[in-house]
Amino acid sequence: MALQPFLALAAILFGLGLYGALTKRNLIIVLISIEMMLNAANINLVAFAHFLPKPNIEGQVYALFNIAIAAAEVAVGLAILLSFFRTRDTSDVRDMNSMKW
Amino acid sequence: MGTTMHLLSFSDIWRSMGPEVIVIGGAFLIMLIELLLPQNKRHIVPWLAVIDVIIATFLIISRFGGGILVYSSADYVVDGFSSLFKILILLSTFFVILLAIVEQRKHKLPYEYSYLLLFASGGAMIITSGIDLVLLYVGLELLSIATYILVALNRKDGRSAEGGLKYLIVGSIASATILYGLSFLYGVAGSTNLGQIAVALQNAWTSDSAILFVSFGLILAGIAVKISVVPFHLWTPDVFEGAPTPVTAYLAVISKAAVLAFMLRILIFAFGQKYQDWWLLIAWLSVITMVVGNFGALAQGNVKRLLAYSSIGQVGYLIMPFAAIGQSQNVSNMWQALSSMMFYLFAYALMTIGAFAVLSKVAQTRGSEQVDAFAGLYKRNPWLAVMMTIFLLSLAGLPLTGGFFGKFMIFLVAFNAGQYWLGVVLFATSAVAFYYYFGILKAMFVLEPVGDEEPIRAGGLLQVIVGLCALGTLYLGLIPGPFLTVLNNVHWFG
Amino acid sequence: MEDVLLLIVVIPLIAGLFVLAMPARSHGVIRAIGLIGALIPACFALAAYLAFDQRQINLQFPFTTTWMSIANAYNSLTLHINLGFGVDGISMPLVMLVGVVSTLTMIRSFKVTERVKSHYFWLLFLTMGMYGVFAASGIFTFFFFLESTLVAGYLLINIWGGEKRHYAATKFLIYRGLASVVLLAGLIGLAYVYASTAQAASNSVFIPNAPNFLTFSISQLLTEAQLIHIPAASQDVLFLVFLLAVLMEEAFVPFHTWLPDTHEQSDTGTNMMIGGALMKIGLYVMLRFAVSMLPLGLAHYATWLAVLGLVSILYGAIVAIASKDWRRLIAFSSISHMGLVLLAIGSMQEIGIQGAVFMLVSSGLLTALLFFTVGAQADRTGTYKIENLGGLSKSLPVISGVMLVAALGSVGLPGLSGFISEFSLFVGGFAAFPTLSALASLSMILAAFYLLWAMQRTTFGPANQALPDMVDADVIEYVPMVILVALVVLLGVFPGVLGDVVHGTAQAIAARIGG
Amino acid sequence: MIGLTWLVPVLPLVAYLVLLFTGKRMSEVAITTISVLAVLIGFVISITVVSSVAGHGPYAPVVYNWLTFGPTTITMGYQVTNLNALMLLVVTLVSTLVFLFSKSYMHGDERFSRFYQYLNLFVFSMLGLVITSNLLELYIFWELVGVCSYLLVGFWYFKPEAAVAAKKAFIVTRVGDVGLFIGVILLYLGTGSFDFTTIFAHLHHFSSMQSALGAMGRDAITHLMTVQTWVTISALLVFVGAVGKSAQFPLHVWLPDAMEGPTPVSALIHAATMVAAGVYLVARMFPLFQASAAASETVAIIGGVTAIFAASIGLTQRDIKRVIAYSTVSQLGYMMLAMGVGAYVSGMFHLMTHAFFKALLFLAAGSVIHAIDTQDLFEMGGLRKYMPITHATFLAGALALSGIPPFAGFWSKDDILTAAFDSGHYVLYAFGLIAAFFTAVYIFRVYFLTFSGTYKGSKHPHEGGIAMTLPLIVLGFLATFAGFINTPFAPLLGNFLQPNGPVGYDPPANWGLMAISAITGLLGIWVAYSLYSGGKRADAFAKRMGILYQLSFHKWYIDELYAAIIVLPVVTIADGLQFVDRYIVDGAVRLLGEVGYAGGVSLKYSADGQIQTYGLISVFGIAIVLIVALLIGGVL
Amino acid sequence: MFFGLPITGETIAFFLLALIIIVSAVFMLSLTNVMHMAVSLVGVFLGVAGVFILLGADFVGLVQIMVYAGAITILMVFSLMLTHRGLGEHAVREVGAMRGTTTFAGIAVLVAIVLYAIRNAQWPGNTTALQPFHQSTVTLIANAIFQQYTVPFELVSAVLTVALVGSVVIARKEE
Repeated sequence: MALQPFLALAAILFGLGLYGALTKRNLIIVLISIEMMLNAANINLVAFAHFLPKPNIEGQVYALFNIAIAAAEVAVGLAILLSFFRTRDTSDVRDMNSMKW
Repeated sequence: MGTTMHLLSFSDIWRSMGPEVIVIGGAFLIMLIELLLPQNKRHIVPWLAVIDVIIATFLIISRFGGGILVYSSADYVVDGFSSLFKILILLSTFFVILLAIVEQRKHKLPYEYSYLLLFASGGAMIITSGIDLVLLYVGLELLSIATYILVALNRKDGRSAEGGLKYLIVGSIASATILYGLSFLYGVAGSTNLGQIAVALQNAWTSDSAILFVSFGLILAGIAVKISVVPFHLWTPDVFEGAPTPVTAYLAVISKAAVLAFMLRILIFAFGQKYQDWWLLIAWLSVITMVVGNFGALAQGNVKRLLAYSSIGQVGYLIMPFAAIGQSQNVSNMWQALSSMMFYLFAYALMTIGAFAVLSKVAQTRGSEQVDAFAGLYKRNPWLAVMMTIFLLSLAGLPLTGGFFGKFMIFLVAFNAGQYWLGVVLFATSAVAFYYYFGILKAMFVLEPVGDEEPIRAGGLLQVIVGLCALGTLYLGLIPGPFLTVLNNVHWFG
Repeated sequence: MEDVLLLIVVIPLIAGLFVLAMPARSHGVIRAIGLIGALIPACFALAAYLAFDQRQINLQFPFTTTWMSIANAYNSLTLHINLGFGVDGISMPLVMLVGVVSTLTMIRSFKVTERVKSHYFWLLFLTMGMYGVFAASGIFTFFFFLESTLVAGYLLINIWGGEKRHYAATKFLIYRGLASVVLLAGLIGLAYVYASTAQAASNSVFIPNAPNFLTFSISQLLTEAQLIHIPAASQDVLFLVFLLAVLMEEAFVPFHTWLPDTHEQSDTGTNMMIGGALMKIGLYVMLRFAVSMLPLGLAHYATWLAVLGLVSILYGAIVAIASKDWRRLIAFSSISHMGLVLLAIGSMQEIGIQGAVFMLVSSGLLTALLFFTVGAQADRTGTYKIENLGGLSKSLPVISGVMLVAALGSVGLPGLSGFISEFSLFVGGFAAFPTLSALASLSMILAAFYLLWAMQRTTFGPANQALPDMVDADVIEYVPMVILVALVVLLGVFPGVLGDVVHGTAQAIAARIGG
Repeated sequence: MIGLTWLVPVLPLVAYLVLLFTGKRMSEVAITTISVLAVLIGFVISITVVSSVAGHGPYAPVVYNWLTFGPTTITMGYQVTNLNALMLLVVTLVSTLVFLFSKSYMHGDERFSRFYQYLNLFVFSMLGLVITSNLLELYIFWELVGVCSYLLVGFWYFKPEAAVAAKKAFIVTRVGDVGLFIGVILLYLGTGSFDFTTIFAHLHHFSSMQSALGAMGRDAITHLMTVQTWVTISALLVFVGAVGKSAQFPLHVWLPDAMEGPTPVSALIHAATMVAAGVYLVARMFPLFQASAAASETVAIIGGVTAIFAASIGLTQRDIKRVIAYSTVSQLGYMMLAMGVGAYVSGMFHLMTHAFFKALLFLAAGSVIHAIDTQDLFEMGGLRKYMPITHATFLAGALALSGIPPFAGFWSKDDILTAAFDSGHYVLYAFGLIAAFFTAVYIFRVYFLTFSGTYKGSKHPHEGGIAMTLPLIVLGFLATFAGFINTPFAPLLGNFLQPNGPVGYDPPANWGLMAISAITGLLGIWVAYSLYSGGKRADAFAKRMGILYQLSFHKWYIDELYAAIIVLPVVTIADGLQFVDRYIVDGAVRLLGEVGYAGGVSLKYSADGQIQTYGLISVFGIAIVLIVALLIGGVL
Repeated sequence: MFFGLPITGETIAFFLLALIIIVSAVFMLSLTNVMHMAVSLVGVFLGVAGVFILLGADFVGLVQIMVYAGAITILMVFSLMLTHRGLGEHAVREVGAMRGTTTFAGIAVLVAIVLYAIRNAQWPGNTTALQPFHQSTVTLIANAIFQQYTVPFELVSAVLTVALVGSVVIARKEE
């Protein structure tokens, strides 16, 4: 098994996540898509941890930290979303347009 | 690594990250106090935060100039620049909390902002000293997450939540991008320690240059989003408009300062080997940022959005030294570039916070953030008008102010690096900026007040904030000597 | 005597702060402080003028103190920035001019009744700025004062101006702002190029004050300009930069459109300050930096300078004919006159340079006088439109008479200061560009045409029935008129009082540019 | 007394200053006394100066340093030469008389003192012009007299015609002045000096001018120039100045209009002194013109053409002052003709006699106008019996002008004609002769229309007071007898003006030519008599002349021509350029501003509030950054 | 050989997991029914966990399953339900084709560049061992966290606290 397939997978996942974040209309799905991007980065880190000439655990630890932070981020995101939903009664990205120009 | 690992002693922790401990630990403590205090006593909470900031600041200042301390086991370094960044961060936090106290008297922000600000600043301080990817990233996220919340903190204003959400989405994507870029860095170097990465990269450039360039690009792009470099800037005005004014000031100053420190560490330290190749890329980013920022502000009627665009323009100035470093002939140029950026950052912090402080007062009494709200301010409150004039002139880069001298130094950097055109663009765009800064000036001095002519009564605290900021702005413009001496003597690890 | 320049610059500022401390309603006190704040520096300036050593060509009355030091500014050398003042034969007359114009403006502004406090503050601030610009002996000091004039000018136009004052003020701001930016680029570029040349040459040439090769001191740069020659290519580029800045700053065609608008919208005091002193900065920059320090650049672009000058001369003169507003007419007239200076500078002759200073001073005085009288009549008639006036000699004999003196002075009548200025400039011009100068001399006819035609329609002829009853000049108005007329006549009859001061420096510059 | 020469111009200046500060409160008598005394003392000094000079020859200049001017120093000062002394005498004499005359003429005018101020200032300037020692100083006074002329022509500024005429006088002479201005500069550049003596000395050593010419090498024109052409050009430019001031064709148009000024002004400035300054200038610069045959020839031709051209217009004008004004132009043409053909003494001689008889004619006309308040010839008539003194003196002046022996004009004019003929300028001689004929016709036309026949006006005419008649009498005397100072039998003036041997061309007496010119004058008088003394014949004659009459009456349409080819285009161009300035130059500026602002607006609206749009743009940004990064790295 | 890789158990496992991840991700992005989205989301997260385990990071994989596939997914679904009237209905209006294509193109360029760079890099040779570490990853991770990464670890607690407090402050109802 080689490193590249994992990196390629991560790249594709990153792209998909980005695509979701930029096209999905539901704010929650947008947040999930961002999580996918983070997952892609984690795949990278873990894969590197595995395939480095001197395998080291740092990548895995890094990934763990990321998971924790991502969870926090999601929590905050959902909280703000709820607050937003409460005032606007919508969770459509496109309705976040009261401030422009 | 791993074999020579040893635990940090508490004294090491105190010596290396004492201020951070005070700030973050203080935040925890204040959080607890806030929970325990009865509702009617909670107004002292922000003052506790202020005290905390002051203590931390004094600690840094007392240790200032102590040379470079490197804690390899903690991947932590205390050098002159990180200390200056921390002073800047704490100073700005100090003003922002005070401004929030003023603002709160009208808006009833939840008191949680005080320790959220401390957490954010703690994260920012970590960024300035960390030399480990994990540490840097966690610090960055602490800062980011805290600011997402802060932006959305004003629950009575729907725009606040919207701004918070926008900031969160953009910020998370940027974080993910940075992280993705960092992961490649780790993959190539095999370590998360910047020092080791720098060493490893020296050999890796020949074999893995493509992936390193990609990594560099991704990190740069992510950073660019966070400090709103064009074309990654579009979120800025919206979020600035939505956020409570103190938080806007915080975003404009501290977030950007911390991310600039991040940029300094990662891009110059880790990628330093090839940095000379990048300067043109950064130069162009700087140029379009200056141009777009300043032209974008031309047509703005909302002062907050105007200041947002203006801050975009200022970022263009701030990253210009990065470009100039790439062309530096010798190491002295790099010192010059760093000190000029540092100088401008201080000036920028003071004038921006000051301007937002005045704006918050004006917007409060007038119920509008439009330029028209400033009409006749000189008649309604000459003090505020004069102070605002100082900030605006400084932002516009007129002499006697820190803004001018900072730009001037950046200008010298560009010239010294032989990049005259960069310097010319810098001042040419600031000449364009005259139009909108002087538009506010005109409103204040020339136009008659619209509606009521009642004098605006600024509270003592606001006057203190504004006065101190103005004093600092003038000090940096009139007597920059002492601060320049400090800058000349600081050293940077890397 | 060493600190006299510092005092000259600082006193208006102090007076301005005093004004700010006064209650807004005590107009009398404010006016008195304003007048004193302008008069004392003017007296100092006069003292300096009288004490000026004509044989010495270095900057005199030097005052220098290190303001700040920037490490590693040039390679690893430290740049010392000074707060410095000093004058030579070019700047001394201009400092004196600022003294005269500012004092008289203060008197004229007794007429201002709206927002008196701010008005005096900004006038004093502008006065400080203009003193500083002309007296500065350091690039940084110079630039700092230059920008301060920008703010003061902007607000003076914007608050006390006419109907379209916002537009005019913005135009003023953007044009002069851009000009100062370009200028700054030129100034710093100059310093850097001199630094690198000085460093390269320091092995073979003794350079005083080495090894601080990067210097912002004007006197040091002037010294170096005599010792070393920066490469011709750099000179050309820098000269172009300065030229661009000067074209905008001094409102040369085609960058001139802000000046008529500015003058048309400003009130009389502001016009006196702008037309009388502020509008001399651009050409002062030209003489001080571009000409003195970039001789090869000047030589390379001399013909262009002359052509640009000619264009401004003729364009300004012709458009002035069609001007319907007195203030626009004066603005175009001054564009035309300044074009002549450019032409003469292009000639690279000593006489041309001497004439340039003469013209700056003379045109300052005459423009101030013209604006004053035009303003005085407009105070009474309520209009600046030439077509609405007529026969003012009947009701306003004194003002009309002085107006005529000013107009004739602008036309270049001998016995008034304009003549010797024009004459020197033309001698310089003809020495190098006979054809262009011959074309330029058409402006003498055109100037007579537009000014006297305007006079004919304003003060001559039957009185316009629509005009209100008017009272001639009052005591306060006599003072500026008498002083300005006296000075104009003095310079016209005894040009030596100015020429002796200018001569040595002009000679030194001419020696540098090989004229 | 020669040491006091400087007082001559200074006294009127003092008088001017005194009147300037105290004139408003003074009585008319006091004002007149001061003024007349100022010039009268000057006159007395002048007499002594003339006598000194006659014995001593020219004195060295007395100069003071005025201004360090490049490598040289400009000096100011005065110099007494024979020519200057003569001019001093003429100017002070005429001034004294005109000052005296003005007392009555301007009596009651509310700006009486202002009038005398201006006059004094003028006399100062004129005398300064006369005795100056260098060319620049001459130019300075040259302009000053122009300004005084402007002020005095526009003295009655509330009359629109006066206002226009004053401006026109200034601007038209300004055209000439600019020529002189450039001429002065060219001479300075060539010789390095403004002093007459130095300049003239250099004209004989071209080498220094050659090097100056070399220094001007940057201009294409100078490549084509030799020193000779330079001298010629300088001389021509100086002459252009003279053309403007002396109202020579084609710059003559201002002088007739200048008659809008008070009549004493016309007499002093626009007949006797200032307009003669052009001639004086040519005389003063005579060596320069001698150095260039082409320039001299031009002077002669212009002079000759002007003489006949102006005379032809004078034939038909209805305004008494205008007729005399055209006569002045014509006579100045004679003087120029003299200078052009080299007849230095003749020109100056005619200048002097002309000053007397033309001042006389103007003052007499002024006396008439003062008496009957009209200037229209056809409203006068029969004044002989009301105003005997005026009539007699006018007749003397008219005879002098017509060149009837032995009146002053005969001798001087005949000298000129002789010189023209002798020097081979036959065409110009013919011009001069025809002009002489015209002269006699128009002046006697005036004479007959004014003094003969019956009075047509309503106001009762009478002589003015002694202040008016005394000057007339003195001038009448001079007009009659002044010619005898330079008759072929006793060329006193010629000797006086040429103490160091002959200057220019002094023709021998030619009895035949004298007879011809005398006969021509008489013929002219006869024609005038037959046409105008008896009523209707003039009209019939005018009809018969048809187009010629129209041309003459409309002054050959020169004013209209100028209006059409100079004034109108200039004003049109100015309007056009004003439009260009406002809408194209400034329009471009505003457009640029608008474009910038529009850029701001478009940037403003690019932030559409949609976070995903921002993200998309950022994605492209990232892609670009990556591509650039890879390109920089040389990977792509 | 499969894409230049020797066909081994690992390879097969990898491609299966990759297939699951990508297909789930695509489904999640293209489906409109919220419940289906949730299911595919779990697919993605589980797939990623599988990859982690395949890479010898069993602990990380476990955490991934618990945090992502468990906690976060549930949080998401709850939020979806909170912000929607019913579960079955169509979530929201979807993006326009134009915007979708542009976005896709931009991202495609991005990903293509990254893939190109990945392909061109000289990565270290194959590691045959499934588990390259000689100790349990948990031990290693624990050591790392408590020695090398103490500071970040402490900081994460701050991050979580901030998130907790912040979420509460923002999401609680107005008092």
